[in-house]
Amino acid sequence: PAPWANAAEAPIKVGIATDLTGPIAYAGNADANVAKMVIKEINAAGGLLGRPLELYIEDTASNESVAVGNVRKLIQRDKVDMVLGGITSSMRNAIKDPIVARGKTLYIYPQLYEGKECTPYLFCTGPTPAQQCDEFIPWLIKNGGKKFALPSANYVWPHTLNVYARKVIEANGGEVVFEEYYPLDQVDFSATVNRIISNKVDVVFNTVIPPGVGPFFKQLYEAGFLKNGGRLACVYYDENTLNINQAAEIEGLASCLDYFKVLTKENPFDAKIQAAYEKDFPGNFLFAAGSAATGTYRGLKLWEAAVKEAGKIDRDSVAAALDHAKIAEGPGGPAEMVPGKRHCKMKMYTAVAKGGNYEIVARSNGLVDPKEC
Amino acid sequence: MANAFVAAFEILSFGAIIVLIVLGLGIIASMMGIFNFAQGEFVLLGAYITYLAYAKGLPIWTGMVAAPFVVGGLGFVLEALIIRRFYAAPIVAMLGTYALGLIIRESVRGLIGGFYLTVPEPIGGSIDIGAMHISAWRFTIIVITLLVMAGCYLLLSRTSFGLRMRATLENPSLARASGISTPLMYGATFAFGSALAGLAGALIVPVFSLYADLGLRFLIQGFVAVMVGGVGSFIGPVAGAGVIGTLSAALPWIMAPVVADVLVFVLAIVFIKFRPQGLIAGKGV
Amino acid sequence: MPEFLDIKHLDAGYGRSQVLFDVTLGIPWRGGVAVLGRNGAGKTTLMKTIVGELPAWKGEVAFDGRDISRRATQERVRAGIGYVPQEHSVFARLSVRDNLAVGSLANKKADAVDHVLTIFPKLGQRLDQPAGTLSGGERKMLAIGRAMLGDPKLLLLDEPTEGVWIGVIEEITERLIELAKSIAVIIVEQHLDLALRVADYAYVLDRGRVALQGEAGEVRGNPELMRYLAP
Amino acid sequence: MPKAMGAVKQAVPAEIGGERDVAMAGSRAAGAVASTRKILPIVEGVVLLAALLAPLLLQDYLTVFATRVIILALFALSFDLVWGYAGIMSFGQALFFGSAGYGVALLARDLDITNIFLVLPAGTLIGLAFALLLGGFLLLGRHPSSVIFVSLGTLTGSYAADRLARGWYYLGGQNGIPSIAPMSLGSYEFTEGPAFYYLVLGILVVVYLLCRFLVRSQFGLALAGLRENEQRIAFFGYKVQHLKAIIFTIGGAVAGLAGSLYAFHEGFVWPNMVGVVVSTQVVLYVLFGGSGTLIGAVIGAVIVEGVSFWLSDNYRDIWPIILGLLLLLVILFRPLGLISFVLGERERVGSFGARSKENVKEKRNAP
Amino acid sequence: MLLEAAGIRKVFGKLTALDGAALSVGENEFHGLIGPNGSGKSTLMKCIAGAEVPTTGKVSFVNTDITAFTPTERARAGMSLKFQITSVLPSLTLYDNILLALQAQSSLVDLVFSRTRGLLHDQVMTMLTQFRLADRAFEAAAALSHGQQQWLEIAMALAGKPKLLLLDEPTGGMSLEERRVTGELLQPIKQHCSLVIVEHDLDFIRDICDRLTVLDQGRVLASGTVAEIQANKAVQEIYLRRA
Ligand SMILES: Nc1ncnc2c1ncn2[C@@H]1O[C@H](COP(=O)(O)OP(=O)(O)OP(=O)(O)O)[C@@H](O)[C@H]1O
Ligand SMILES: Nc1ncnc2c1ncn2[C@@H]1O[C@H](COP(=O)(O)OP(=O)(O)OP(=O)(O)O)[C@@H](O)[C@H]1O
Ligand SMILES: [Mg+2]
Ligand SMILES: [Mg+2]
Repeated sequence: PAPWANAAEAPIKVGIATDLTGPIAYAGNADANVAKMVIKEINAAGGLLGRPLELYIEDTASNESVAVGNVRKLIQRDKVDMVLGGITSSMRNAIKDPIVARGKTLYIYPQLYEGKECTPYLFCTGPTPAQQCDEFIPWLIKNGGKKFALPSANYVWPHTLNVYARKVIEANGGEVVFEEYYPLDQVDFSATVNRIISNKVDVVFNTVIPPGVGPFFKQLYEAGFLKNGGRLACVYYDENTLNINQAAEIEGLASCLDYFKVLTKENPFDAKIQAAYEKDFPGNFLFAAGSAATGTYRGLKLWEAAVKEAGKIDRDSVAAALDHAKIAEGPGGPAEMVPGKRHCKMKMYTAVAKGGNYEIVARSNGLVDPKEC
Repeated sequence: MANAFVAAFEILSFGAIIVLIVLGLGIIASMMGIFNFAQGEFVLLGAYITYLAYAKGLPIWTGMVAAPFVVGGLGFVLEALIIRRFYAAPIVAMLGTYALGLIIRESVRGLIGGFYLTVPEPIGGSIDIGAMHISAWRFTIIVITLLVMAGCYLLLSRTSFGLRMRATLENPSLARASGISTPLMYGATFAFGSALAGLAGALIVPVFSLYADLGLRFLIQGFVAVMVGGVGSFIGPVAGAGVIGTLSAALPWIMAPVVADVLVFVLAIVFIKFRPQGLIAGKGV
Repeated sequence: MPEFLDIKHLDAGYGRSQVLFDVTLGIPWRGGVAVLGRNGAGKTTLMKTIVGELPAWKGEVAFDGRDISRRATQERVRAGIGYVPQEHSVFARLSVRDNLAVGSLANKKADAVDHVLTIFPKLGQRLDQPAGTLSGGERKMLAIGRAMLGDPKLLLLDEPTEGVWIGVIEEITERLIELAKSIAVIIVEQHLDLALRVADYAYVLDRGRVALQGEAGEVRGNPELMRYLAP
Repeated sequence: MPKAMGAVKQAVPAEIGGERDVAMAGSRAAGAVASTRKILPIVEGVVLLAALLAPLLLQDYLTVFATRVIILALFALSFDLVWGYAGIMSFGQALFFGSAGYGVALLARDLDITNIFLVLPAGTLIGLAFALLLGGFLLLGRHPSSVIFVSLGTLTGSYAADRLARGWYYLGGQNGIPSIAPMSLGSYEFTEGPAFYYLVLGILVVVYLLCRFLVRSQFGLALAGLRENEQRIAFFGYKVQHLKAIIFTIGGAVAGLAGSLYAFHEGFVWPNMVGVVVSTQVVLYVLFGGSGTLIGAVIGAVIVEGVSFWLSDNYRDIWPIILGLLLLLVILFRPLGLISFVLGERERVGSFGARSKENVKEKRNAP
Repeated sequence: MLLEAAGIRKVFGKLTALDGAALSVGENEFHGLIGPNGSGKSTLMKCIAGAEVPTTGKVSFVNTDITAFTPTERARAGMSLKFQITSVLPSLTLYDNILLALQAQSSLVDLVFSRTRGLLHDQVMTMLTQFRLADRAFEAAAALSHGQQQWLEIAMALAGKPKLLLLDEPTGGMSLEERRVTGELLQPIKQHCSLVIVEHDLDFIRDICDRLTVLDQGRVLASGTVAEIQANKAVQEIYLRRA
């Protein structure tokens, strides 16, 4: 063990609650891995406030009821100083109360999401609709066309995102041909595909999620959408989701996120963390933006900065410092919290799928504002 | 016109997929009186085996051919080890198969890392008729479904195997007293139902990609289809699956998909209420 | 010389409750044997034990010179034992035709089914009806017909004429008498006359034990008999 | 097992009940030996004692966990009543549990009503009303409904409700309703902890006793007849469908009570709560513990939840697989549930004349 | 007349099981229903008890038209049926089987508060003793042999104190001696109850019945007192037809 400066005091406890099992376990496990990596790194550098960090990981199992029980373990048994985690919005909703209100603990939510989460002591470190749409949609109009279709899974994220996206589309002279919602597990999209083809839609701005998205893109492809010059767009598409379809079926798909693995070619810091991650966790769980891995990294680093600034670990002091915390280096570039908003400014990249890999085709100038709260 | 044709094809193809998935479920439910909650996972296994063949660099169709045999074999073993104990208590059996399904599903999830993985179709691309594009693989699925249906029907109605099977499941002790080896028949029936699920999984994986909840997705739909069609015969569930499948593909053409989704179930349950014996009352095969 | 079916010191029962106590009986190659006794005496239990539906707790059951007490029911049946159970004796949801087809699974004779239909013409009119909807008597006829189709060497009949109309009983009796000339028949029957016309030999069970046995005529005349049959 | 889905084969009613049912029933009850030992009260006593002492022995966070388990036990009780006693397979019990949860969540969110004397009755009523509606539709009518129809009908109801909740914005859609205000009594707020625990335990005990009274009454005998062969007892003059609707509705009310407690205890409701996942879960509890004994349902809920809690702590990646294996083992080797380790079949089915049995003996011995 | 069934037709698919059958039974009358296998006896009984709905025809009981009544309503009006295939409640004890039949008409409140339990206890035990089943009162009904189950069923059918008792082959599987006992057990109910009984054993029928109805191929061949029937040419003919 490292010789801790303040060894007399107990370790600082970090809680991670994420989906280690269940349908999105690949994302949750990646997040847990990132947390392990970051904590190891911080400890190796002497810990925080001279105290070691201790990591407590609990499973949310994509089951809100299990999740609440396990989060209570973190809060009530382990008495962690901060909880980071939750991937889906419904999970965030389920666990935020036990953490923030009943548990009087700080909560960091790392995933890209629909925005509008303005609960005190709850900090979001993933991209918001503004960050994902403001520059992306004009690019789509220029590189795809004006006629948009918004096929969506029927839950809060697509609904809220679409409201924002539609505004941006219309403000930029585009047109939404239709906006339609499907049950989350719908796997047959013949009616939708037909509507897209017969309306000569240029851009499919997709918020259908797995398992539906695979068959949907496939049906679109088979109906000749790509052949006729159509463009797919999907703002949660990262390296994990590339494998859902064969490369040809999603050729030219555009996505807008805070990080893509190709950035490692140009950005030494990204190359460093990507390499460190792959060395520690060579398995299948990728360090990717769509599964909140980058948000987790960013969140933990911002929190580290805040604790350092506050010099103590109680909730109010850390929250006050986290309110304006900054990091100079993170996945995709620097990041900083917007004071008073509990959301995070970051750089955004637009990438296009080519032959099963991404190519960066556009990037933001500097940090993009989340425009929340 | 062209549009209507494409629509009809797409609806039909989804109907065929549901039929394919329900076939095995229906046979086990009708013949053995057990609603097999692990059926979805048998479908998943079929898909997984196909994926394995692909991942190992073998031609995909080898995986598709192997799937029904491997899953059928597994079904046979599971029947002998586990299901056999439950015939007197079908509800407990349901729970048993539920647990079994859970184990298989979570194991596969572990094996594939919880991802969604693509498997290419052996016959890819589309058949183009003028401006219309029809997926070649979906067309293949329709054809295979028809063949399998006909095959099953003949097997059950024309062979003494079918007769033994029906006799066993109807009254096991009397079947034994008629010289039929009931353990073998139970095993064979369950294996047959599982094999069909395996085949279904193998055929649909290129369409839906491989993921751990692939089979689960269709389970409740399958049960409802069996009910609508009528338990107790081979034809019933098949007809029910056809209806449910086409309905759930057709309704989104004329109304909001979210409404269509719930409506299918509501319609189904109201239908069953007023025609409890199902579309086809349990007669004959 | 061992009997065709040789039962020695047989104990059997359900779960923990013993029903048969030390039953010993022998069935010859040919001819009828009647098993009599009041309600609950253990007649059905005996039949079930012979055919293997219930395990023998103790004792031995030898058929055709081989010990079969560990064999599965279907093997015993294939070895040549036919059985008409007292209850649930038809496949209720299968058609009459299919019921007969099950009976003749192992039978090579092409006209066997026709033969049964001439014995029970009533069944011929009901071929496509699910057997569960047959009337009580028709069901019995079907059960007997089905068992006969198996071409057994030993036929066990548990109350074959219960619910059968007297007109048909006569017919059945004659067939059984005829049958007993070529194979072994064990009959459990409440119509004493019928039973003793078919059987050359009779056993009377009382509370799971053999209380009385002997040539048919002898048993008939035994003053004890009525006591064992009264409730 | 109570009469299960043997009725699948009901296409041909070979007189009442179908031949096959009877055949099965025969083998089922075979070997039932009249055992007069009275284990059940002992088990009940032990469980109650353990429950009373739990908060004193457990760490705080475990008390909170235990509270939740007790609420789920209450929920399990509702299912056991319907399935274990009346043989009605309600595969959609979560519908009543969850809709009550949603109901009280809306009361709290939109009307600021959190008073315990308002919300708990309201939740109970919601559960009752939904059960009455669904039960009325599924159970009443010209044709007696088959076990399969009822099980799939309830399953579908629950599935559709789940879908509806996910799609309906007012209910929070997929995200559910978070941050429900705590239940209150005057100015006192029931937040999670020992007070909430004892409140819930008290409610469980009361409901348990009421159920116990009910199932041991002559009404309980009618229920037993129902689950054995409902067509048969119709010929005695029982209004079979009414009986079923009544017990189904009572079950719904209990589930509703549990659901409203759950909503306040967890502080949020979400679509799963009305859906198939939770519906299946409650079936698991009851079969695991042993259906047809009220205490079995309670034990099942405690053990399934407890074991999952422990497993997810210790075998983080593979706990669902282990849980599945455990379930399978129990179902394989104890198809009548864990309770059958201590309880004989005869005592489980019980005898409604048992009390009089002593009388018989006395009379015999008297002169 | 207590029971009047007239013009009962019952068609199953192509088969006409009953073709205008009729049956009338007076107060305190024991009525035998006989006929060859498949002549429609059980079907007629079921139509009367409500287990089958006649295609056409009318059933009236105590001067009310009950054609549209459910089995429950018929039972409540005072009818009780023993099926040809025994159907006792297998995992309940004999005691509970009988109690269940006895308490069927108690009100819901009585049931919930078990108000009739004490009252009915003696009746249960009396019935069990009468049918020689008392020593097995607390065993599961499944453990009875076939003949014993027949008795239990008769006891259950009798338990509800019906005005009309319908017995479909109650003595199947009973020995001569046992039949006699059954007959004796039935005699005393004549004071308060009418009986329709289906039997193939003519001696038994002759001994206990006042009147007989003979069915053949779904039609009434003859109906009258035992003596009349015995003298009837047509009846003699069908009994000779196959014998
Ligand atoms: N499933 C069972 N479990 C326990 N005991 C049983 C079971 N079946 C029968 N018995 C008991 O075994 C004894 C013999 O029954 P069995 O059926 O062999 O009688 P039986 O001679 O065939 O009578 P019957 O003439 O009434 O058919 C009876 O006392 C009966 O109660
Ligand atoms: N559900 C049904 N479907 C078709 N046919 C039926 C049905 N029920 C009865 N039958 C037929 O109707 C006829 C009359 O049957 P029923 O049971 O009334 O005869 P029964 O007089 O009671 O004869 P048994 O003395 O043999 O019991 C029989 O030929 C039978 O096959
Ligand atoms: Mg017998
Ligand atoms: Mg009859």
